[in-house]
Amino acid sequence: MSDILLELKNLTVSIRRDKEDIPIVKGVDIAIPRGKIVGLVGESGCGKSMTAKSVMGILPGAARVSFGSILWHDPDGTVTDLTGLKEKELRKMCGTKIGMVFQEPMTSLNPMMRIGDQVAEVLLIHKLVKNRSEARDKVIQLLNEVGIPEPELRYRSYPHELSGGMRQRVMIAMAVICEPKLLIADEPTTALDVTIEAQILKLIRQMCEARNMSAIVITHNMGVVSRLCDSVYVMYMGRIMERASVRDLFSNPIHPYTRGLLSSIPRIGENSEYLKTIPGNIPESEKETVGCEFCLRCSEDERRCFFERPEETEAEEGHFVSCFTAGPGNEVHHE
Amino acid sequence: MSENVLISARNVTKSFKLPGNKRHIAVDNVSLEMYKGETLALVGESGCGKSTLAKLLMRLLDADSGEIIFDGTDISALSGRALRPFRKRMQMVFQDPASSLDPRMKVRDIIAEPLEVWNALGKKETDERVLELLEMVELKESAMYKYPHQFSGGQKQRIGIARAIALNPDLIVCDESVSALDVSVQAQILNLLKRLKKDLGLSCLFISHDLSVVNFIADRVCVMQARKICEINDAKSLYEHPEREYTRYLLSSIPTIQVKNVF
Amino acid sequence: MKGLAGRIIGVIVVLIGVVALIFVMLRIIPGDPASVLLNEHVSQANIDRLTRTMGLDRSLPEQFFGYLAGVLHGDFGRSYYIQQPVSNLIMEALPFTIKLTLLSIAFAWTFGIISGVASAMYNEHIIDYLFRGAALLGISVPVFMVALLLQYIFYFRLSIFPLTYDGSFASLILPAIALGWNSAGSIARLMRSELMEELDAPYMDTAKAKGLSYRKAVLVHALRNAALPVISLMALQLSGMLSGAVITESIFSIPGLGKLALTALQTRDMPLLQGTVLFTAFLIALGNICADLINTLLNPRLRTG
Amino acid sequence: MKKEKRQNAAADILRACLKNKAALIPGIIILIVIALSVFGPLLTHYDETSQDLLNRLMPPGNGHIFGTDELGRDVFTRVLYGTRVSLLVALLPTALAVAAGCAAGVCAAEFKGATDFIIMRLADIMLSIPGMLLAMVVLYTLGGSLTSVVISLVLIEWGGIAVVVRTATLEIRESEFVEAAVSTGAGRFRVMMRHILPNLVPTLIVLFTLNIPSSILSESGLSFLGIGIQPPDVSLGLMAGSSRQYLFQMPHLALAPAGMIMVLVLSFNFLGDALRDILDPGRRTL
Repeated sequence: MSDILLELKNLTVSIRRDKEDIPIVKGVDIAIPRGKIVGLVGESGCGKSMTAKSVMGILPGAARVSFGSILWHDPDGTVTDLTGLKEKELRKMCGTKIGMVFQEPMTSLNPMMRIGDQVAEVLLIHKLVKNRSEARDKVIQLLNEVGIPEPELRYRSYPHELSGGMRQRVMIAMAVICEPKLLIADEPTTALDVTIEAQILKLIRQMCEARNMSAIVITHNMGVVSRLCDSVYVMYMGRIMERASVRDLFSNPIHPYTRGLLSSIPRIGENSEYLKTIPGNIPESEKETVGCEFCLRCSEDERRCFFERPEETEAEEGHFVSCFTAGPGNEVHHE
Repeated sequence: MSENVLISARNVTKSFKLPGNKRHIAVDNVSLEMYKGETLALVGESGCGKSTLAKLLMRLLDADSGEIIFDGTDISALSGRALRPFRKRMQMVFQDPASSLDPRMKVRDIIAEPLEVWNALGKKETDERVLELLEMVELKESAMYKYPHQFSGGQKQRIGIARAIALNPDLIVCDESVSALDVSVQAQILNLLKRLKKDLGLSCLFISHDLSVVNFIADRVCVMQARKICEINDAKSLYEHPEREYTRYLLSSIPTIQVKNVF
Repeated sequence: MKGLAGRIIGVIVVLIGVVALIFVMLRIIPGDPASVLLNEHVSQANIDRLTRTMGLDRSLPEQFFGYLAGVLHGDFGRSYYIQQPVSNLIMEALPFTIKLTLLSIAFAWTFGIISGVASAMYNEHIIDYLFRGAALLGISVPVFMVALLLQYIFYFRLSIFPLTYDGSFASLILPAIALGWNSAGSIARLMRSELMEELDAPYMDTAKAKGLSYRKAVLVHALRNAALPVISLMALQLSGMLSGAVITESIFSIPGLGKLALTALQTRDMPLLQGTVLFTAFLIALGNICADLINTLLNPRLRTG
Repeated sequence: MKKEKRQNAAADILRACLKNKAALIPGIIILIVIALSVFGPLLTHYDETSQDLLNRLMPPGNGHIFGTDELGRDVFTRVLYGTRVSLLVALLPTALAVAAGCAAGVCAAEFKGATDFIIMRLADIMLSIPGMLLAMVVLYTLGGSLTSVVISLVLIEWGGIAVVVRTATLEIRESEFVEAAVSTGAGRFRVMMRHILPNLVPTLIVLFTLNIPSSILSESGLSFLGIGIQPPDVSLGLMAGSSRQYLFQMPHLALAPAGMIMVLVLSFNFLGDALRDILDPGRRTL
């Protein structure tokens, strides 16, 4: 039994606009080990959400996986490519083996349905229960487990009657009720207040540990990654810039983008006059670049970045960086 | 001390009408003083009343009771014409850079609007002033004749800032002005605000839910909880020795990067 | 249900407004009604007598409140031309209009909803284009053209249905289709656009992530949310239908309210026209209250909020 | 400055329309129909009212493209003239109704309170009477004529427009950019002229285009029943109505004018849809 659960290989997602395919995820390789939580961080428009959605087969209308594969490793050694599955088989997979939690818990729940019914629906679709009342019992038990007080009463509530945190707990219950092996959380705490965020992060961690469940957490918040994840992938304009364990990444960030990003975050207990920033804006140009995606905003003075794309190299053990400055011959330097 | 106070609120209460004759109290009997030249941050979770309090201070909303005193004048009872001179001295930077700029106006007209409202300058001088403002917020001259939707979020927020400082106000209120932005852009805007504040001698009321951002920009911090002020103190003391249980809880909830970093 | 009471009071206020408006509009006519009604060779004494019996010698406000009081008791006055109480005439005509409208509502809802849902589900597919084209055609064709075409094809060419109304159910089918045609088009268009909007809603991603197939996700989740505005539209369309009924009833000789109003206009029968218009306004108010009620029952946010 | 800005906005919209096939094609059809009806007299050597009782009810052909009607008048010529009336009825009352509805809606949203209440109840009253029947009340009082048809159409339509404009105005007033303008000290008048009205323009254009079809349909319905426009004036609806009795012998007599109405209405509906997509600020990508 391999210890990898899900593997994205050279995944490319493009959006069709004006009869042209514009890649938004560009050949991404991600491996999710069993029982681990993997973070995928980046700023808006970097393609992190699209990566997650492509796993579930819920890419928006004009977008599609144009290249690469999404490999699911079953414990018995069989490997399935999710991109090659028929819609029906993929749907069976979703919910039972993969669960997903979305960013906006208000709109992600159907406003016209009782929350209990929405959670129970998952069981009924996949015929994991004999009848409604058995589903109901299971749901109430789980609602209790995710920390919803008075679950019998709350079963009959509509989404708008719950607070944001409670709704996100319902979403989590819905995602894990079939005991999936993988949880995909797309910005699970972005819409929540800090105190609620802390509770939800704790809950996700607990759920993963209790069920030996893996998770991909998509976020723009480095703090969330640091609290929740085991390893992390940093994404910029559709490409993975750097990947490492959380501890390695934060103690020794190597890629200029990662370093710029980390120094842009104001921190408590550290009072500098000004923040060190990444110059410029995230480019909106949809033209495929020849060189490194980050070259225009990069602080390193390397000419060849403009003409050549750096390969991923292992800068330290288990710490991979796509940057010429991080090559084996180059000294890793911090200013 | 009191001549140092720029704006203060005394026992201000504001409630909103809900359907079915109920009332929702948004700000409950709050008193607050803000000094000249300082950056005061209002922090709290959503629904704690921080935005409402800021709008009450700016008289964009009318308080149910209590007084708002701006530079020694009680402005809470003033209306219409009498209030206008004070409007000129307080300006606002909004949360959503996209919706706070009129989509059908060009950047030049957006930034020039406060100048035109006050008939401050002729057309040529207005253009010159707009250029000067664009330079201050680090935008190119070519931005003048574009529409807001042609800019990225960070650039739109720069336009909003240029509009706010156009009249050389005494006070600018930033209502969650950086929370909709990406980290790398947020840092640029924070730096810009800090620099402008220093260069122009502004006072700044900074509303945010993000305690790390507040720590970077604020001199004093006022924590609000459930429509009331929970704790108000110098930034340094508040972060190092929070007095109230709630403040401690809030601080401990921030998902900080826990590995000691090396820059 | 407090909101409903408020609504009903609002509707009553509006209905009184309707009475006042119609009352005034019908009386700013040049010349007095009595002499318009009788022809020119009648003596002044006869005109005066008629004026008195019709209550036209009283002041306008007096007449209005007298009329309003009558309306509240179900008395809409007497028809000049047919010499019967207006309320009787309306009650005789009402069943025909109700039958016609209900049948065409059934037609419009069925076709409108099915084609709207189909064209949203198969967006940009050939099915979508076909249904969208049909819907646009539906709202662009004059009612009388549909009616005449139907008569030409199904009576003259195919002899399947009778030409005009003869009391049988079969003879109501053509008029119902002619009348429902427009509504079917607008229901389909609204259904499509509402459903399209719901298809992009985040909860649809949730539904698919749960493992629901696309078709089921649309039918179970999106349709529920798209239904509310469509139901509101259906109530609004009652007004359009009663408008169309004037034409349809005239073409197919159905003795309903529309035909009654037309006769009233053609015979310059003021009390009859006034009564019919008021009564249709009342029907529409009733329809609106029903739609509100259904919306309140279906929408959990209104139910608890 | 102001003028230049407005021109540019108009040019932007026009450019977007030219690029958009869904707007361009119906636009061209409407222009052709307008040209046909304006230059109609040049295309035919018949008169719209001159009767030729020897050549009654002629089938199409023989110099009569659509044949002749029951009084021997050339149907093609009459359709061209009838289209003039339809276009007039399409544009004039709709423009008046949009103007009235816009004024009422903006006033209701701006002054709130009693003004709002009265205007909205008036609109409710209008909306709760079926259009056809409201028109019949007007026609009872004023008699059938072009003027009374125009008046009744304005009465039918303004209420619905006022409701939409009021909602749109309230939405714009709530927006942050208006709040921003108020906080810089801009007065009510300036906010109205510089922010609210310019942002209402797209709504008004769409309302205008989408109300044209209902105007045409209402007029044709009234005239069809013989209570709208009266002979000797020509109207497409009137033509269809008066040739109804020949439906089975000469279907084209009724269907030619009805078809013209359909073409017009369809084009305006298409154009309205396309304009709504182009102007919808949410999806606006100029």
